[in-house]
Amino acid sequence: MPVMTYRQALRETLREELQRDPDVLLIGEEIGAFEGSYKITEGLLKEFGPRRVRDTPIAEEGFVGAAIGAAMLGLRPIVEIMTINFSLLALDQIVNHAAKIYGMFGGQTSVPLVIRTPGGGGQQLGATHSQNIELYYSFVPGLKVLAPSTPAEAAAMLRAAVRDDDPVLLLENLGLYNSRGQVPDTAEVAEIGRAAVVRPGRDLTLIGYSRMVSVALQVAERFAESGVEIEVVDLRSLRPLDRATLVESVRRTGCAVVAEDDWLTYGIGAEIAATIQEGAFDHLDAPVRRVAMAEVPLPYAKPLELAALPNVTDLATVVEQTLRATRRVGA
Amino acid sequence: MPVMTYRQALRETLREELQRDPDVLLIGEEIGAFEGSYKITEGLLKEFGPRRVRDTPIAEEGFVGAAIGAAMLGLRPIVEIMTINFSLLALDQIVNHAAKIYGMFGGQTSVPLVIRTPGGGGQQLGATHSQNIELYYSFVPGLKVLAPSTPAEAAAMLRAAVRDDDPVLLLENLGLYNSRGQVPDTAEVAEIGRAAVVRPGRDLTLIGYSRMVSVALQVAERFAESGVEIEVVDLRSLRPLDRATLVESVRRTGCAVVAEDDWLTYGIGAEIAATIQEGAFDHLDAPVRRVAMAEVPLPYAKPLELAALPNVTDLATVVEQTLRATRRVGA
Amino acid sequence: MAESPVPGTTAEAEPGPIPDLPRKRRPRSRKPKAIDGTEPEQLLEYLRLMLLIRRFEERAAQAYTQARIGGYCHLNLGEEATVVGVTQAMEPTDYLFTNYREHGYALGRGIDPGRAMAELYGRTTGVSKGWGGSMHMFDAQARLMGGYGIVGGQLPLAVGAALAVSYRGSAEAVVCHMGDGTTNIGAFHESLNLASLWDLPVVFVVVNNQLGMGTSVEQSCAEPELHRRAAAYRMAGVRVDGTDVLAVRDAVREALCVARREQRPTLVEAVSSRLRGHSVVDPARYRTPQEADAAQREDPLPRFQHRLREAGVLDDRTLADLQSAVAAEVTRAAAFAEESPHPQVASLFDHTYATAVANESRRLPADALFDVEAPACQ
Amino acid sequence: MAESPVPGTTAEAEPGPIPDLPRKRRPRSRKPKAIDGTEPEQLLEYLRLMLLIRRFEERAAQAYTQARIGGYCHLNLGEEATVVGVTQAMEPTDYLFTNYREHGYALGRGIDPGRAMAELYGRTTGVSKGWGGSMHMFDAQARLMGGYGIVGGQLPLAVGAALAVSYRGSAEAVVCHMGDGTTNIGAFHESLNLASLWDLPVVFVVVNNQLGMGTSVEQSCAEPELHRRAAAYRMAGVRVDGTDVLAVRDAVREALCVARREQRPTLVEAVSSRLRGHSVVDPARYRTPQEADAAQREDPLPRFQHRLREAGVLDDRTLADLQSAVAAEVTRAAAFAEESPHPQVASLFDHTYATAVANESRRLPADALFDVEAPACQ
Ligand SMILES: Cc1ncc(C[n+]2csc(CCOP(=O)(O)OP(=O)(O)O)c2C)c(N)n1
Ligand SMILES: Cc1ncc(C[n+]2csc(CCOP(=O)(O)OP(=O)(O)O)c2C)c(N)n1
Ligand SMILES: [Mg+2]
Ligand SMILES: [Mg+2]
Repeated sequence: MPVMTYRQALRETLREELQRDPDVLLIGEEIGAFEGSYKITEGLLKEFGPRRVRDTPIAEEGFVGAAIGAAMLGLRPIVEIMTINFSLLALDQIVNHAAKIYGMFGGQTSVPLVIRTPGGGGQQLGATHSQNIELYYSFVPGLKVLAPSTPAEAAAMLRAAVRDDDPVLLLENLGLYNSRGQVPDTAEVAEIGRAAVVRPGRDLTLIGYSRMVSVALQVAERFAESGVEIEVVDLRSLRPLDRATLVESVRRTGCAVVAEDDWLTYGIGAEIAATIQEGAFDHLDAPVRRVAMAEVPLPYAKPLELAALPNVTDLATVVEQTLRATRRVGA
Repeated sequence: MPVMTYRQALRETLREELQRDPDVLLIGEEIGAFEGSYKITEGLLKEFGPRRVRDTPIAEEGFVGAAIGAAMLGLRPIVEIMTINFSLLALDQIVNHAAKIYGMFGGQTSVPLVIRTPGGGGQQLGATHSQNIELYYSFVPGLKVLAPSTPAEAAAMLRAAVRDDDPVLLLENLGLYNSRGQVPDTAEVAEIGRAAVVRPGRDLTLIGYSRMVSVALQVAERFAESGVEIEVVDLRSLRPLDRATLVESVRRTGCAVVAEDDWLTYGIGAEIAATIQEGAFDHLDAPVRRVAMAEVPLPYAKPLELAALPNVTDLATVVEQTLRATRRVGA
Repeated sequence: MAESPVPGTTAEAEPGPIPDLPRKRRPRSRKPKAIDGTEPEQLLEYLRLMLLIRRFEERAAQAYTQARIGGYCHLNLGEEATVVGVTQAMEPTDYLFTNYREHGYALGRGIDPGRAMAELYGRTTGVSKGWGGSMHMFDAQARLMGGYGIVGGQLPLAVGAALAVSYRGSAEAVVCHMGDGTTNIGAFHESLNLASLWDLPVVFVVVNNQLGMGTSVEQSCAEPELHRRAAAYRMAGVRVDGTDVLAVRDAVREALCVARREQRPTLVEAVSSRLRGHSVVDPARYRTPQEADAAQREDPLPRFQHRLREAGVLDDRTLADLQSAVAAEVTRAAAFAEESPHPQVASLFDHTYATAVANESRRLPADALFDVEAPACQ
Repeated sequence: MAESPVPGTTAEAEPGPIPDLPRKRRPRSRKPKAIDGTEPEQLLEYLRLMLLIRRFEERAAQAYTQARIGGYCHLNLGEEATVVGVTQAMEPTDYLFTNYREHGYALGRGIDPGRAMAELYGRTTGVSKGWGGSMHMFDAQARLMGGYGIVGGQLPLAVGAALAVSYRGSAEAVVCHMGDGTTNIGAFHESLNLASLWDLPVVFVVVNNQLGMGTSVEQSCAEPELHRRAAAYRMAGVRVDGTDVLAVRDAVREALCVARREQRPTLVEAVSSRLRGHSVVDPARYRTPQEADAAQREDPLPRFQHRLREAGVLDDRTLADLQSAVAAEVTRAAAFAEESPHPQVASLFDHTYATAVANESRRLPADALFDVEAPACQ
């Protein structure tokens, strides 16, 4: 069980997939000579050459669309979009083409495509470079959206994505690239469409995905010191969404808090809360609360950015308030 | 109080705004010689000439961006995007530019821009031309999103949008263009950020926007025959979202159903349900249910399209089930 | 394949003689001649295809007016020579990406008119099983890689298909059809740049019918000689008379040769005229009667018939035979469509994903997230 | 303004003499001469601005390394001649749109270096009040219409600004700066087409520093002579030596003239070299030592100094004075930035909307939708 970073887990898995399947190729801006804006593809051009690791011009719509077209002919491209913010330029190709081609043509051709792209704020990159817009993909039937929270998940989900015959968006996170964790050397393939209880507990269900899972685990840790047992659920798959796991947990704990890095109104957490109130209505002892980014174009200045982004303290506060609302901790 | 169609209400208001303010101009594909793909701009090129009514090449990103730039210099462009599906090609300009420019530059320049665009399915236009993706705009701080459900609202909201200094998306609907209604000749200006109770009732709150408001009203009518009084709330403004009006209604009725034309998972209704369970938790007698489009790339064939889109019967069924869950009608 | 030698010399600038259908029967003695090396049988086959497309489209317009066809319906009327020239230049193994104006291309690729018509009718026997409709025909076997309704959307896809061909080193090539208005959208630029940069075997065919919907090419393209836009990518660009089936075929064939042999893309601009409105519902009021007349004069069908008669390839009898054959074929196609089954509602969730995974949504609008009566989610 | 007469004749193809900084003091007798009609004072002012930008950027790099600056930080090192040439060709009433590599443009537009540096530090005294950072400087008064971080995003905006100018019939013009890699994105194509089609007073300036991040212009542009891309829009395109401040100024001035007089856009390509990595954190390992050396040889500062010395405009003393003046200015700027206040958290919701409306969200991450303790929403 080697310990490695999220970045390394992605890189090693890319390497393995390139070795395993000659139809796999990497496409993206600056993934070759520059070795990736976030160095995920370091060394891969050298190892596999420009046929398999293809640098592109700055043309998100063009190269994402080209990857879709190549996938229609049976290649299995893995595209890197430098950050999810730039994916807006390719959205038409992803939503109106990749997601539609299988259905619109009556199931005659699939699109075995992987799009890897990081979200994340907190790096003082300003309003246009700090968005968390996985919602735009999670909303769309025909796409699958995975959000790994650990190096092991990153590897297993990337593997699953490459082997799946549908377009899969793999949501990475700038704030996780340097995070470390054990990665089994058994080449696990994740199951798409499944959430996971990553820490069991009986007092409250704390739900997150991607970076917020680690924040949630910290909060759970903190509450454990005072004997409160928080169950942490990692959504893992934003589409399909595993409602059963969520609801089953809340039926046991009786209350839930959602942690998300995107904006609150219409964010991912809205669906989670809506799902829980429908599926665990009779079991809920308090409303489902959401902790999310303040609804502003994210400012550059550090104090403002810090105030706008959800952190451990915010989450702990809302967990505390929710527990109090259930009357399980004293008011 | 003249009676006119939604289309006429929009056209008359465009004409009035062009007359009222020399800084207003119309920009879009085929709005001039062709008089608009849906004939909203019929006659306006003839009346105002090509300086005020500007046909564009097929270049959504380019002409929407140009409208943003012109707005930065103080013009008040009203852009037509032929259908909301094509707006994906302009999304970067709308989300990363129009919505960010005011904040990102510290409030130095505003973007007084209106984008008019219809959503809507049900016309057998197939998977790429039948989407309801107002979510993509409603999610974004810095934008305002209005969804008129009647000719009178269309006129009043368009007026409000033109006079507002921020980028406003006016969501029209293919299925409403021919709908008729009274439009006051007093040039009402809608209040942005307010929902409205469009039919009062005490038994259940039925929430919709755009086309679904008329579906909701039909359902309310139907239940009224058997003495069930349904309150219908028209969201009107998807961003900002008027939570208070929603929650106040549900606190009175004790239950709610949301009707939406978009996909269910992560759709607009998710936020409505999430809001209600948080704001009316102690008043809810049944879970908030949502009636929405089936989560598929919308097929062309009529029977499939009909099955996928929510209709009066679907909504009535869910209202019935919800009432039953509250034990207000017999099981 | 180089740039057209005399830029600016265009089909529409030099209209050919207006071909009246000859009333008198020509002397039967003349021996049928090949034209530019194309044998009579081949020429008649081109004519047959053009007539078939004409008839098919007229029938589609009629069915649309009768509400047998829904959605939008865009016809190839006036573009038959281009459609046939393009499709007949291709090898069966080549791939074709088109836009929403693609019925003719489907027929040109040899797809049964019944299956094409059934798609318009939204039946399970349609090329796309009724899921696509008029704008979205696809046939894996015919390598018709789809009609696409988003203007420009097919271009990056075609580039990707060519990338796959190049990646595998196979001898196929890709043809990507688009309209004149499409050359103004970003995807055009990004795609042509990629194709040239990566030396891909793809031919971009621009059908310049001189109109977007109602906007003229001069009102939308700062460089209305569209073949010249290829130069921005160091790509060859040629302009041909889109009403001349042989000219189109030759230009596309040559470009396909270059694609296969040199792995270089080409832009072929075929200039023609749209005989009717943008789609069936469009009365085209933005056109002056003069413009509409001019378009009629560009009709490729009488032109080609005239040419074949001149060459002794066609006489009244042959023409009548061809016409009644295609009429019968289209009637059969419509009957087939009419009799074919509608898709079952139970199939609604069949084509969301190719690989089934856990927790896919298969919910109809009134379905609850969880079982309503007995809430249990496991 | 026409296409450059001999296409292919480019600045980098004919590198000028490698200017060693002269060690020996020149005889002081020579009378300072104007160069190409530009007076000595003006020439020295250009040099001062170039030195100021150089020094400012070096200081920014240092502050970034010390974590006083966050986010990304892209410098104009090596592009000073272009920056000064572009900005000094403009009238104060002209509008400038740039990308994220815009510190120099801010200084060139006369913005106080203290306010520019304060923006990098994220302080309220910054040009964008600390909301924009390095990539997003804006100053309404200087008509610096913004640095933009999305590649190509500024182009449609600049077209729109030019549309507003044209709509009003005023005498202003718009300059839109971008990098070489930016010419491959769809927005470039759509914008240039619109600008030409609509006869707008805008000058597109492409700073061809021959690299995107690590990708060369040849690897990303199928037509790497970028000025030629203008032809696809019947727009004039010129290429100039971007290390020659006078050549850049003259080309942009001429283009601005055409914009104002003829209401026609122009594409100006200025070829130069990036002295360091793409941004401060980039060690530029993808460059061979030879390439890095070549870039250093293209450094516009020694070149211009050499030229001014040759013309008798500059001597060691003057240079030393200029250098210490700009050093002092930059030191002052950094001190000003350092001492300026951080924005208050209370201001977080100040700039979401220009027109206040009901129900705007002003919620911090831990805030409930409704009052938690006493749920009442009215
Ligand atoms: C991105 C996008 N914008 C707008 C439309 C609406 N639209 C459909 S066809 C068309 C005109 C296309 O003109 P052209 O490319 O010349 O093709 P033609 O229809 O003449 O064959 C337009 C504007 C669309 N389908 N997609
Ligand atoms: C749409 C988009 N794609 C990718 C990026 C990431 N990116 C930032 S700068 C850059 C290179 C730009 O190169 P060029 O246009 O030559 O400008 P330069 O940085 O050389 O001045 C890239 C790819 C981005 N900011 N926006
Ligand atoms: Mg056309
Ligand atoms: Mg560059």
